[in-house]
Formats: sequence, structure tokens, C-alpha cells
Amino acid sequence: MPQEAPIPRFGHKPQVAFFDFACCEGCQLSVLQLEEKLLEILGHVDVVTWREAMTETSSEYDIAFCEGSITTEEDIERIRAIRKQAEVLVTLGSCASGGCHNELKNQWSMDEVLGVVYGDDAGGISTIPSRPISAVVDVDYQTFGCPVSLPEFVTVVSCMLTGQHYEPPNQPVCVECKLNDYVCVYEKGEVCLGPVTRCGCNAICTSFGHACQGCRGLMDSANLPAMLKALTREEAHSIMRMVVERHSLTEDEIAAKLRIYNNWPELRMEEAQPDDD
Amino acid sequence: MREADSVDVTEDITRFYQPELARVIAKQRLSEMMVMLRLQRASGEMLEHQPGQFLQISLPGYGEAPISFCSSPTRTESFELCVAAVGNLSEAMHELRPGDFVGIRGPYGKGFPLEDLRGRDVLCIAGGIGLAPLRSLINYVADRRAEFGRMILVYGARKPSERLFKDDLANWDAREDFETLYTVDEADEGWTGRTGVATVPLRDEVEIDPTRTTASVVGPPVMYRYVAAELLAKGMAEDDILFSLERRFKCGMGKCGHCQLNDLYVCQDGPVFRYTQLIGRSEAIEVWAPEDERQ
Amino acid sequence: MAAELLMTPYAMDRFMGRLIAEGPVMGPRDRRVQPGFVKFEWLSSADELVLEYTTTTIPPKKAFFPPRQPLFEFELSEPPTITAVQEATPFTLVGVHPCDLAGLSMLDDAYAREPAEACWPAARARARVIGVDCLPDEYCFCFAMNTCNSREGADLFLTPIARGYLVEVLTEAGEEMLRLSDVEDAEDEDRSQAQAFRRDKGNRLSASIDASPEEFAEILETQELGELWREIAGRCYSCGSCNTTCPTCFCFDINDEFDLGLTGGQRVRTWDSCQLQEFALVAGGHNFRRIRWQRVRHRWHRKFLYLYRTFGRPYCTGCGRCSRACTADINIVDVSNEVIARARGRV
Amino acid sequence: MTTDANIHVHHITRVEGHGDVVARIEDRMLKEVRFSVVEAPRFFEAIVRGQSYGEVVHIASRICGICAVSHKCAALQATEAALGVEISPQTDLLRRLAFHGEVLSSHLLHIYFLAAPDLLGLPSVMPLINSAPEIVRRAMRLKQIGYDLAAMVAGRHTHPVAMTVGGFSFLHDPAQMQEMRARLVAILGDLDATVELFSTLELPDFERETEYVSLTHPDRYAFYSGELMSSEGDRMPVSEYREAIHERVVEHSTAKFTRWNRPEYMVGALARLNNNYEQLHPSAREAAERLGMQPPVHRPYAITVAQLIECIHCAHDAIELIDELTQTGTHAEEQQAPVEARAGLGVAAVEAPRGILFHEYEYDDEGKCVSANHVIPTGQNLGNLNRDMLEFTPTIIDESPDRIQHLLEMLVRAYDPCISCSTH
Ligand SMILES: Cc1cc2nc3c(=O)[nH]c(=O)nc-3n(C[C@H](O)[C@H](O)[C@H](O)COP(=O)(O)OP(=O)(O)OC[C@H]3O[C@@H](n4cnc5c(N)ncnc54)[C@H](O)[C@@H]3O)c2cc1C
Ligand code: SF4
Ligand code: SF4
Ligand code: SF4
Repeated sequence: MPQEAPIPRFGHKPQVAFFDFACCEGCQLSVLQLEEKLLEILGHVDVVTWREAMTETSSEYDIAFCEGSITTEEDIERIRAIRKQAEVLVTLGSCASGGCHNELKNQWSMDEVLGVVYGDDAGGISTIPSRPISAVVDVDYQTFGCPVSLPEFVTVVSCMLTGQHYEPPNQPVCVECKLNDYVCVYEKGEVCLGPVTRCGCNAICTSFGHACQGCRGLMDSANLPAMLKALTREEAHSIMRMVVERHSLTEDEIAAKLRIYNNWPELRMEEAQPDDD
Repeated sequence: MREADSVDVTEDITRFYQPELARVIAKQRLSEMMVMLRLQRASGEMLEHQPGQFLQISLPGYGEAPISFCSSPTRTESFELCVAAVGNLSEAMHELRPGDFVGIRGPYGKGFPLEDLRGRDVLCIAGGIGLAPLRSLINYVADRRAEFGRMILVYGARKPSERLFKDDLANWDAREDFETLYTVDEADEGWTGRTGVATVPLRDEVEIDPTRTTASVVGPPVMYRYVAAELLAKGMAEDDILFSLERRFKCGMGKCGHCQLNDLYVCQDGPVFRYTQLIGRSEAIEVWAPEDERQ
Repeated sequence: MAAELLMTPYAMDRFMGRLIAEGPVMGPRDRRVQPGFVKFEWLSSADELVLEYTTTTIPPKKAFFPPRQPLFEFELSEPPTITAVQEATPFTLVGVHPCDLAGLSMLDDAYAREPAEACWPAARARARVIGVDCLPDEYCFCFAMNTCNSREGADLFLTPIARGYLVEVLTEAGEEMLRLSDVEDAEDEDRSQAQAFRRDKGNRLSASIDASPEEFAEILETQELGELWREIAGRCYSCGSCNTTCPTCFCFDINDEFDLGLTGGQRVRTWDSCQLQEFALVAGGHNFRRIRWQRVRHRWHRKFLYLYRTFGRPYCTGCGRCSRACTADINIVDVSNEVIARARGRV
Repeated sequence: MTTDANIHVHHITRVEGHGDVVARIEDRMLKEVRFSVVEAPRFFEAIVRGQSYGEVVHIASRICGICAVSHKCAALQATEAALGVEISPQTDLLRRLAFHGEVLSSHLLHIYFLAAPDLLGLPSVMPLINSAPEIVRRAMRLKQIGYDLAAMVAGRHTHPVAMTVGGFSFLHDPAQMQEMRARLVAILGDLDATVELFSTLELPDFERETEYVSLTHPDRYAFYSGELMSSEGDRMPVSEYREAIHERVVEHSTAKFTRWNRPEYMVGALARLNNNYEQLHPSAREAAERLGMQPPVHRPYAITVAQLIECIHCAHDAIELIDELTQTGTHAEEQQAPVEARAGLGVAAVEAPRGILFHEYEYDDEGKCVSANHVIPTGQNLGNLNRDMLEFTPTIIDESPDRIQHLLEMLVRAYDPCISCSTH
């Protein structure tokens, strides 16, 4: 099937808008780093709204790229309106798709976090427990990562424009790490969240010798009880014994590590195992 | 340099994976989910196949997947495939128009053993889109009617609107020398035929001589266990029951590992198996056994 | 037995230099960004080669079957065009341990099984292989798998000795290669040092599987060990590292990728793993090995039963990579012995 | 002639984050003018509590996607101070090099993509993609080198996880370093072309003298480390920042305001240029002369020009740092200093692209964070920006409301505010 502009799915050159919610805006910035690839993508679409980069705006668009988490009542209204207008809604990065640091604050009451940051003067500022966009409206395509994984972004854009579905991979980072022939950070005595974290980043952190922080969120069949066992098991062979002894992590500490990117919905160590009956 | 019998270093080593082109010459919508495509090799040459075999079909950019032949090898100038829209590739195939190209590799796999079927009574049991590969066999029997004994078809579809090959169904039904038992799970207003699952007419209405009959079964995985029980109850030998199985295929040639069923490669050793081959193979049986019976 | 010669370290350096000058050479190399860890890589100079090493993360099969390999490129013209992405440069693979030589040979058999796959043998045919004896680590058990002195498919084989390397010339191609080198005749002392090296290595390899391959296969075939598989699965992440590091695994996936121009792209083959949850999933949601323990069991069955029966030897070289890579510390020797112990306890 | 104007720019464009410009003019009298920050806070100071030091630095980097290296380095230095970790000279050099990458990419993003369209009379850079593709390509090339430089050293530009407490989790590839040097040399021409472009553009001529606050360092133009300095003459170690910098919550803003000697002060490229001009690389000073930017410069619209001058400094200094690293070689032993958890309090300040940035952490004896404080450059500039608006608007009161609005938006953009970061 030859593909030529206009993109068949839309019947015309689709119009694209970018929106941001609570986040560091590193995802947009990362997309800008695509350089030549970005120019190629821009050849297929018309960007009509992108507050960060342009003053022009339009309330008509086909595709909305949204980053950030939902943290206010106003955000909920805004994302619903965007959903109504956009034929295709793509979430950019973990804040929007899964859960990110933003959701760490849900561990406490909103009054407490307001008090810690603003002291007694917080009166005028309101906030609600943070949640990803995908928890508020239906999302057509999700991309994960903090910041967004560029290989995945490119894949999603090409799937979207050729009318294909994209399912976030349900494989751990270890797969990509191994296929790239990287050194497992456990070999260096560090704890890596790769075995339970959804891949798609091409194992970027382990590529430079750093443990996977889990920024893309847990994969569907993540075996969290296995992680508790592996990191506390005393009768291990040499590499894992080194890891266990060096860190002597408690179950709470392991959970705290996992929670950084996985606190929406609230992380429960014993539950995340839909793989087995 | 190592000796390599019959390997030419300079030859195109990926040809194993390269599809040849075929052209869509006709397209027919069979139901909401299904279209039938009639294809011809771009080279114009004939493609020989056996009923029950499959092709690896692809649209560059959208992927590759196994699809069974649904036309009879007796009708050779072109061949037909029938595709359910379930994912990226199959949905894109629904968009094809006559004149468009697809990639094909194959035919692959072991189909229904025609030599063994000759002279015997042919009992076909189809569930849902399982009728597609069986149509290839049934029309083969129709075209060479004298070579076979009785021809019995039990076909269950979920709804009347999901029934495939309505023209064929009517033709077969009209033939004196075919016995047809059609049923649907859920009737609608216009439906006057049987309702209920296919095992019911199989149990209550089909009488066979178990020593003369070979059963060919294609349907969803859950169907096999119940059908097997009925056939055995009728006194059939396990060796005379043929099942066509579905698995995930990537290469179609027993290498990629995706279709492994215990030690068997479904794409190579099947997709059509005798029940005898499957008994004792836990990955066939476990799959048929519902949750409660899993050890 | 093949001819045995001596190559001094200096001669080895010059030999490697010349090989590299002659054509591409892949061999174990220290990682630039993570010193202390070795991987198979294309070498740009002789001093990059590390001949004494324990093990690599990914086995040398990647020289013939890259983890990610474009099969062909396509262009969606009318009619669409398909162009092979073909690479046919001869190369030399250096520094392959005996167990990995055996692994390569097992894949030769697997891919040659009818219908033969063409990529692998063609890639093999364009390469010369130089093996080297190994330094065992705490995870390997090649002795038990009978691969520790394998020379399969090697053209030359090196054993470290005091004066350098003892070179076994195993094929004509090996002899032909030596025209690039300055070798001397080996003396008895060199030969006995090489033997001592192997003996010493053997002594350090204590792990072993407590049953013969045939008995182990029978146990797997006849015993229901659901409980044990469930226990292992309770610790297993289904991360697939045991497969992706294994020299004898050869499963793969094939997927299409569009270029951003959206009119062309490529079909790509990548290594796959039977431990991953979606390995046996088909459209419509049916997963033929959905439950973790079924996948764990499949791995043992495939290596020690199915492929053993098909090819006459277990598809495990004893390299220990899977145990080393497993971040759940599921050890292939421990589990195998547990299988055997439980089976024997039962009978 | 305008008598009334009611300006409300909801979510000003071409800046990072969400802020509103409000101006009310009645009868030629300025009734109200302000820039207010309406960004939703993410509560970083609250959420790092309980996390262990290794995670704290990663979380802190997520305060900002543009200046993540700065946040990371501030968090690292503060944490290293708290835990008593001594980093190697090699680590110090590498971090400084990564810093230059970030300053280059951040400044050039602002110069070309956010600020330049105003000066060229365009709504955004998009129209240039077709009309002047060579400028867009130059801009992308320049920006990219900043990303790539930071990524070479720190693994990734946005959220550089390879920078760890005590050092780095990997060693860059020396071959890549040489490639990078060649690229840096090659873009000097692009920077020169940018200077050329800017020397022809006209900036609104508004001047207001204020207090300029930055780091200063005895040996070099300070980015990565130094002492706290005010143009009013004060200097003090960074650890005493609470003596000088007073934060307060104000109405209409989710970001806090600050004061020191004056009720408001300026931080950022112009403050640094005014305070540390003599330490700029000679080529950067030369460019400053060409652009008429010898200090003291009191024109806020010229912040963008100061950024350009800093880019030239950073490119040259990066080349020199690479040469230094090449000469000494990089060594695996120096990659990572030993780190032990212990209780302690640490403060650090760096010069982020938008100005001085403070991080402060307190850890318990297991190395878990007890409390944190972040003072962000954009927050510190808000008071000064509002004061500028207050003094500038009456001077343009006769312009059309559109023009007033445009000039005010340009003024906000000149500060290159990073709003989500200021709220954090
Ligand atoms: C022997 C055999 C015969 C078949 N005959 C027919 C037929 O006649 N008509 C029909 O409609 N369907 C048939 N199927 C099923 C058909 O192959 C799948 O529906 C098809 O792969 C869906 O592809 P997709 O890309 O549209 O779906 P997706 O869900 O997008 O598939 C995703 C990926 O998984 C792979 N995949 C998913 N399911 C399968 C599968 N069952 N086998 C191999 N790969 C899979 C695809 O290649 C694709 O890359 C047959 C399957 C087998 C094994
Ligand atoms: S480094 Fe992490 S992601 Fe890579 S293999 Fe090890 S555990 Fe998996
Ligand atoms: S490497 Fe270990 S955890 Fe991962 S799939 Fe294999 S056995 Fe399971
Ligand atoms: S199964 Fe494990 S020990 Fe055996 S060959 Fe594979 S990786 Fe090596």
C-alpha cells in the first residue's frame, strides 16, 4: 500500500498540537533533539499549537501530544477538552502515561505537602493527588520514559501515521540490555530495576553503566515478589550474594525504590503478578 | 575457511526470508470481520498447495503472518485466502484493493493427508473461521467426488452474520452427495436453522462408521477437547482424528521457535496433526484443558 | 592429532596485526566505557584483543547472527521492491572458548536441519575461527557438559603456556592463516604445559549435573515436576536473560519498521526468548505458554530433552552464562540437580 | 492614542512553563502590571523526603528538563558536601564540561527558538523552516552540539543519570572526545554567524540598574562552582546563602520570590556577564565588544545577547577542557569516589543557564533525606522582572495595546523564564 500525503487515516495533512501538564517539560525538549528525524516528521504534519515553541495557536487539531501529570481540577477539565477535540491523543513520557515522581506526593495528604513547601502561606494554592493522563481520559498511543524514550516516540509516530496500533512492550529492560551486549549492573554489585521495568528505551541507562531506575514503569507481568526474594536471599551465588550483602535492602527499601516511578495506582508489592494464577 | 557444502558465500543469504510478490485479483467481504482475497503470483506461475497448508503473507511495513489457503488446489490459476481483521497486518489487508501487491512465502506445513483420506468417509468439523482451511479440503472433495466416501460437514458459527462462504454453504447444502449440519451459537431473527454449539449436532445427528471415517477438525482451541470426546465416543480411533492447530509463527520453517508444542514445531510438523501425535504432549493437552483441570 | 606449534606473545601480536590488516577481525575486547568487562567486538588493532578472559555477556554467535539483523529493505512503490541487505565480507573470529566452539557447532546443526536456514551457514562459511583455551569462572560447568576441550569448527586453537601460546592447526584454512605468522616448533615442555593448563582448568570446574544426558532427558520426559517448576517460577522474572546470553538458543522474532519517510523501511530479525510472557501469544489473546512455570519448564525441556533427542546432545555447553546473567540467581546446575534429586526421591 | 488597555495573556507562549502577563491601563494611568506564575507545583522539596541519597539526586534532576545537568550537579555537590565525599579532579573537569553542553543547548534554544522570532517579527521559528531553512539548520546544529556534549560526558542530556554521587557510572569514550572537539571547532563559525545576525537586530532600549547576583570563582568564569557574589559588593561562601537570600511566598504565584540587599535582584547570563566579565574567554569578550555589551549593562532585553556571548565562551572553554582531559587522560580509578551514608547537611550552588541555583539537603545516618530546599533562578528573577514591568510600562503607555502587550511579552521572554522549574 503506497503511502503518500495526505496521510490516509486523516484524509489530509494532519494538524498537530502539543500540550503540557505538570512536569519538567523534558519530553518536549527531548523530541526537539530528534533533529533531522523531527524535520522528517514535520514534513507529514502541520504543527498548529505548541505553546513552548510558537505563538500561533489553533483550536482545531487532529493529533494532540500531551506531556505531564494531572495535578489540579483545572487540569482535568483541560485534558477532557483536548480529548474531545483530538482524534488521536498521544501521551508523551511517564508523567503522562504511567506514573512518575509526581505521584510520589500521593503518599502524603495534600495539606502536608503544601505545608512542607509553602509553610503557612499556602492558602491560595490547590493541588489534588497526581495521576497520569491515561488515568483521566482514553489515550490512543502511549510513550513512556523520563524523559520520553526517543526510539519509542519514533515508532509510535510511524505507527500512528500509517494507521497501526502500538502496544507498549511487555518485556523487561533486560532484553534490550542484553541484545546490546551491555554489562549487567548486578555484575558490579548494584541493584537494577531492569528485570521488572517495561523496555522500549533501548536500555539507555545501563548503556552507560547505570542501573535502570524504572522510569518506564513496571511491565504488565512484573514479578515483584521475585525481586523481594532475589534481593534478600542469603544462599545466593557469588554475584547476587555480593549485591545482597552490599545493599542489605529491606523489603520497605525495595518498595521505596520501586515506588519512585510506580506510585499510580499506589504500589503494592504482593499484587503485581497477573502472569500467574 | 570452513567447508560449507552447498552454501555459496556470495549468494543472497536472506532469501529464506524474502517474500515474492503476489497480486490481489479479487476481494470479497464475507462478514464484518472477514474478507476473502483472491491472489495470483506476480510471476504468473501456479502455486501448488495442499488443503491445510498455509502461506506466510506480508505487507511490507505491517508485518507477516500465517494464513491458510481456503481455496482448493484443484482450482489452480489463482488461490484464495480469508483474513480476519484482528491486528495491524490483517487490518491493513482489509484495505487492499484489486491490483495491489502482497508478499508471500510458502506454501508451508503439513496439510490434510489426502492420500490417507482417499476412499474414506470425510467428516469435517469447523468452528468459526476454522471453516477457511476446511473449505480448501471440502472443495477438493467436491471436485474429485468419486475418490472419496461420504462427505459430512458440521459447521458452527457464533452468529448468522459471522457465517463464512455463504454461497459455498448453500451449494454444499444443495448437493445430494454432501451431508451438512449447520448451527449458530446465537440465532437472530432471520435464522431458522439449528442453534447451539457444534458438538451438539455432532453428538446427536451424525452417524458414522468409525472404521471408515477420518475426522478433520479446525476451530478455536477450546473446541478440540469437546470434539475429541464426541468422536472417541463414536468409536473413532485417535489416529483418524486430525486437528489443525494455531500457534504464533515467525519463520514458518521450524526455526524461530515460536510455534513449539513440546518437541514439535507446529509450522513444520503440522499445522495438521493426528490426535495420536498430541496425546501425551502436555503443551497440547494443557491448552485444551480449561483452568480447573490444570495441574 | 593436528600439528602443534609455538607462537610467542610478540609473534601473536604481529599475527593479529596482520590478520586485522587483511580483513575484519572480531574478538574479545575490553569495554571502552566499562573497563574490566570483555565483549566480542570488531578489533581495530592487535592490542585491543584480550585472549585471557573468563566469559563474555553475549556469546560469539552474534558474529553470525546479530541480535538485531535487517533481513531486507522495502520500498512501497508499485509494485513494492524488496532489496536484500547483504553482507558478504569474509572475516576472522578470534578468541572463542571451547564451550563456545561447541555452541556454534550446535547452531550449525540446528540451522542445517531441513529446511535449512541460509543466513547462518552463509555467515559461517565466510569466517575463519581461532579458538583459545579459557579461564573458568564460578558459574561454568563445561567439564560436565563435555565441551571443555571442544575444537569443533576451529581452524586454529591456542592454549596459553609460559612461552606464549601452543597453536593447534586444525584445518587447511588454519594452516593457510599461519602464513601470516612467525611460528616455531613446539617442544615437549610446551605441550606438557598446555596439558597442565587444561588439567588445572578441569580441576577448578567442580559443578556438574548429577545424571547422564540420557537419564536427565528421561526424567524430564516422564516426571511431573509441576511443584518444582512453580517454585522456580516464583523467583523468575521472565526477563529472558538466560536465553539472550545462551550460546545455543536460536529463537527469533521478525518485525517490520517504517522509515520516517513512510514509504519504505525494513524487516528486522531480533533475538527472542521463550521466557518472555508474550512469546507464544497469538492474535486474539490466546497464549499457549501463559503461565510462568510453563515457560520455565519449557526451557529445561527444550535444552535437555527435545533438542537432545533431535541432535544427540543436550543443548547446553556448560558456559554458565545463564546462571551468571540471572538476576534472580536461578542457577542451571542447581535447578537441574534439584530436578534429578526430586525425581530420584520419588521413584 | 491609547487611553485604556486591559491586557491578560493567559499562558504566555515560547517560554518554559505556565505564566500570565497582566496589565491594566486606565486613562493613560498604569493601574496594574505583573507577571504571575500559575504553574502547578510538583512539590519536590516534599517528595524527596525519605529517599536515599542516590535516588535524591536523580529525582532532583527532574525539576527541570532543560537544565537537568545544573540541577543534577547542584544536588550532587550538596549531597557530596553532606556525606563528606571528595570527588576526583577528573570528575570535576568532566562535570564542568557537561555544564558547557547544557549552557550551550539551553541558551541556543532560547536565542533561536524562543527569542529570535520576536526580533524577526515572526510568531515562531516554524515559518523559517520553509523560508530560511539554512538558519533553522544552523540553529538545530548549534543546539544539538550542546546536547551531544552533555550526553558524551553524562550519558544523556535530559536527566543525566550517569552522573552519580561521587563521580560517574561510566567513562566516556576518548575517541568520541576528539570527535566532539572537532565539532566544537567547526561550530565556532556558526556562532560567529549568530553574532553577525544579532548585531543587526534591534532591541527595545529599556534600561534599569539593579542588583546582580551570581557565583564568582577566583580562577574562571563561574558555572559549576564558586562563591556567592552581589554587584553591591558582598561575597560569601555558598553554605551561608540563607543569610543573604530570603525567600517568600507571594500572591498570584506558585513560585516563591527572593530578595537580598535590594527588594529584587537579577540572576542569569547578564548578571554573570556584569559580575565576571574579565574572566570570559577573549573570543567571547571580543564578541561582546562587537555587540556593544561591555559591562555594566543594565538592559534586561540584552539578556539574550549576554547568553550568546556566554555560548562563545562555553564553546572555547569546552575545547580547552577537552584538551586538558586529553593531556591528563581519563582513568577508571578516578571515575567514582567511595561514598558512605552518614548524617549531614549540605548546600551547593551552581550557575544554571538562567542563573544561580541553590540546593540544600539534610540526610539521616542511613543516608535518607530528611529535608530539602531548592532556590531556583527563575524564582529569583520574578521580583526583578515585575519591577522592570512596573517601570517600563509607563514609558510605553502611548503605544497601542497590542504593542504594549508584545513588548511586555518580549520582556518576559528575555528573562528566558523556566517556570515549571521555578515552581518545582
Ligand atoms: C497455521 C495458521 C493458519 C492461520 N490461518 C488463518 C486464516 O486463514 N485466516 C486468518 O484470518 N487467520 C489465520 N491465522 C491467524 C493469523 O495468523 C493471525 O490472526 C495473524 O497473525 C494476525 O496478524 P496481525 O498482525 O493482524 O495481528 P496482531 O495482533 O497485530 O499480531 C501482532 C503480531 O503477532 C503476530 N501474531 C499474532 N498472532 C499470530 C499467530 N496466530 N500466528 C503467528 N503470528 C501471530 C503477528 O505476526 C504480528 O506480528 C492462522 C494462524 C496459523 C498459525
Ligand atoms: S543491567 Fe539491569 S536491565 Fe541490564 S540485564 Fe542487568 S538487570 Fe537487566
Ligand atoms: S534469567 Fe533468570 S529471571 Fe530471567 S527469565 Fe531466565 S531464569 Fe527467569
Ligand atoms: S543453558 Fe546456560 S550454561 Fe547452558 S549453554 Fe546456555 S547459557 Fe550456557
